[in-house]
Amino acid sequence: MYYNLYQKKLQQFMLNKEQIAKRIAQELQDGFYVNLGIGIPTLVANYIPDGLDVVLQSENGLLGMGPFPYEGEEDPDLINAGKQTITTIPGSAFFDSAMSFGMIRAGKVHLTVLGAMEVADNGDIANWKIPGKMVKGMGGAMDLVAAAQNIIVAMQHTNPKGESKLLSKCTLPLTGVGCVKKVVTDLGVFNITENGFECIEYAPGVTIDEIIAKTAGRITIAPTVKEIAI
Amino acid sequence: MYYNLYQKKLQQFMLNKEQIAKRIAQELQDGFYVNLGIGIPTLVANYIPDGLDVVLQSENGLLGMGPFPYEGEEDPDLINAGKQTITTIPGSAFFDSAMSFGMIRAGKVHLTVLGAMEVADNGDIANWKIPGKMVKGMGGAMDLVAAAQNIIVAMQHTNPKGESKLLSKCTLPLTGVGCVKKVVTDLGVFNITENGFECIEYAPGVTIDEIIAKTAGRITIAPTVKEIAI
Amino acid sequence: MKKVVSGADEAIQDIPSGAILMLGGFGLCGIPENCIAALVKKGINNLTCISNNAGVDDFGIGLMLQKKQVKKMISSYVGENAEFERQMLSGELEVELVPQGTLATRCMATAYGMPAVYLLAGYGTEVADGKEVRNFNGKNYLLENAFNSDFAIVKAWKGDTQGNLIFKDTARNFNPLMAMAGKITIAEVEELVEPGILDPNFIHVPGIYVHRIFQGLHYEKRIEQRTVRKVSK
Amino acid sequence: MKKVVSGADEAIQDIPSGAILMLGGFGLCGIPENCIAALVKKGINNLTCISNNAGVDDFGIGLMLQKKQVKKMISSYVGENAEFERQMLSGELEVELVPQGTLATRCMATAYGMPAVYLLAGYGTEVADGKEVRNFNGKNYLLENAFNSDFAIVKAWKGDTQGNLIFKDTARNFNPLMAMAGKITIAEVEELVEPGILDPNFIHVPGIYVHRIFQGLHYEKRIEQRTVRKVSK
Repeated sequence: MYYNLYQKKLQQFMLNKEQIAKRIAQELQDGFYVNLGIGIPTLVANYIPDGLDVVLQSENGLLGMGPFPYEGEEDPDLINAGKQTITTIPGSAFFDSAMSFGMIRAGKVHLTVLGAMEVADNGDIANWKIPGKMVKGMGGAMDLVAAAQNIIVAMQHTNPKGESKLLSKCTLPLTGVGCVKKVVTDLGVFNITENGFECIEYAPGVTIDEIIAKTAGRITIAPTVKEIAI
Repeated sequence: MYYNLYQKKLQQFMLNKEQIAKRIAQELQDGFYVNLGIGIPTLVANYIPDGLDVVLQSENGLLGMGPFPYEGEEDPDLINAGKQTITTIPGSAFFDSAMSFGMIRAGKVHLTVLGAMEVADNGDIANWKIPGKMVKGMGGAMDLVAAAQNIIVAMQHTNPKGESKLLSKCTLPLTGVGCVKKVVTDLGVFNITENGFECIEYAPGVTIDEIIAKTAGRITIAPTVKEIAI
Repeated sequence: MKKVVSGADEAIQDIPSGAILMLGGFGLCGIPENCIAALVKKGINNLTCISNNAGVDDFGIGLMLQKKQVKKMISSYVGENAEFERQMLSGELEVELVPQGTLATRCMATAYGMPAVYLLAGYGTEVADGKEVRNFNGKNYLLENAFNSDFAIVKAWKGDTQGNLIFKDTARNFNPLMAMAGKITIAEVEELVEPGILDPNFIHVPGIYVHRIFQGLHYEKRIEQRTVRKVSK
Repeated sequence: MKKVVSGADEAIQDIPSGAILMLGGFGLCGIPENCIAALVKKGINNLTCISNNAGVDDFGIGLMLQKKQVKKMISSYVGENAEFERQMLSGELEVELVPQGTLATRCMATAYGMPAVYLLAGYGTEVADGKEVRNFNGKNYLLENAFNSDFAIVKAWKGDTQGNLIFKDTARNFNPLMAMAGKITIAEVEELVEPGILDPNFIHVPGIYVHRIFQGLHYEKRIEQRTVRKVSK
């Protein structure tokens, strides 16, 4: 019972996946076209602030992605980049894969949110390959990180072994170089600056000392640092 | 009166524009996609042999160009590359200008017929600019000659001054280099070979000597040379 | 995301003198008549216009030429325009002639985030002057740069308030390419509809590329070469 | 111009072992089911397949992998396939991984007669190994070659006997690009109609690109990730 209490307290000390998504949703602005990766990023769609017109892009060829279909209404011809059955919203448009990545490359997509295995303090990202393990491929990740205007990574601050995923240099094969602008983890929110990670917000109950301890890359604390408001 | 008779006889001695077009139409094969330039080339459409399925491309963005519209049925949104009002045939398709020239560049158009001011015996062509005169622009000509699989030039053998337009080297600014495969003039039909123009057919009543005399570029006579049958 | 503006005047209100504009259309087919009229009214000048043609004396970009608003034309074909010819010969107007397919593909390169493309057209001609030539698989190509423009101004058949566009017949031509290539893209449409009316499978330009849209008025759609066939046989 | 063939067997009859094939589809969405079945039946091998994905164990290109017909896969993502993994780890199967947008754009380059294109994706990663890097306007690009394939095999929603194709929803994906990039393009369609039925304004692939076409049978259209929301609220 004491153990359970401890667990409960721990959970209050850091953001869960939904809360990370909710925090990232605060970055959305009216009129944004957004690409959300698989995993935590997908959850961001659930927290788009009321009144904001945000259009979701799916890189397999859709602008205006809607929620999952109701049971029985799945259409095999209508899936997202995660191969999940989806729907569209009014005003959507389909296109081929070249146009899809063309609009990403041309900077028309305002924000890309994706997960990562590692992020370096210069904005490098690694999220597609672990040497020695089966490599499934980079899919659209390399295109997205190379070309999107603004890239936010959503991930856990540490790996299951407790090692920092915010590094001075990625150890895994890179997906892209110097491209990540912001990282939102269970512990806080970090801009990528010339001086490495800059902690601008911390999760409720998490201390700055803990964040510094768990960040392997260069890190500074913003003078205006504050608790994440979600 | 004697003069008139002479004129009449002269006309029999060489192909008129319609006959040039008719001869070029013999080059068409079933399933060909063809781009016809302005002037004599346009007339080729009137002589597509029965039973051949030939699709006309207009480089402003149409496959499946039909005849001119009937009076009162002109649509300002439907024109050809010569800006003339046209119609479409069943099975036509519209596309943007990049796709239009993309399919030309990728070699999907089997035959391009266009006019020229000069053709050189190595296949160079000049048809867009006369120094000292107002330059209207190359339009799509440079793209067509650089990229089409097979280029036939339709033109008069000599200019109004009686000078040969079949040269050893073009004197006018080039439209494209080494691209013309065949020339059909009022005097004959000429392949472009390593040895320059090769006369493979002559117009009714025209002599080989006359053709040689009126051709400034290198010329050979094919052993199988024969009168044009139209 | 409010893309709908009241009309051409509002759509072009922040276009300054000296701007680089892309203007859709081929000949007089599919040209943004309303925006051209508004540009003439606004009277800005020193414009660089990227457009396949330059209109005729009293229509299309010809109207802007009459007012001496254009400093430079980047086009593939500029015939049929006496005032154009006069300004060009007198040196008032700078003209850069670009092969038509190269013009289109340089727009597409911009739209697709490609900085430059290798194209066949113009190799061995004066168009190649100063350009990188590169041989691929035995053929010679020119390296042609993507276009940088400040505004793209296009005319569509139908559009919706999200900016999705569709075009009719050969009025499509350069319009979708320029719409996708503009830093700021202004679309005038014959019919503006609510989202969900246009079939998402048949959108020529997705709304992400379009920043301002309005329903145009009084389209003249002048025909340059009226050609007809006889009713007979 | 007879483009219509009786079915998948006739359409693929001259594809030899060792051929380079493009196969449309994203995941199992929009894949040419009929042609894949015919290729499995025909039993040719040593194939190089350019396809965004490699199917699942018992569907799509996975069926060809089971029969060991594939020598090399050029794809962006090959997960969800145990037999694929076994062949790759054992060295039986060669795999070239290409970023998804690069894969698509290399198809488009072929379709548009561009020998190579400069693309951002993969700069600074192992994808850049051996490739030309070039800086334009402060950004680094990789020079990526157009694809050469012997046959492109695609699946469309509707097509006509002239070869014009239209696609439905996200089943479009790579299909139009590959259709336009094939030396010989084979299209299977859910519905084959006479010329004039499809609206010429809304053709995704003009018939000039398509050499053989037939109406496919018995589409299974398997869903890879069936995700639904609760009926509630």
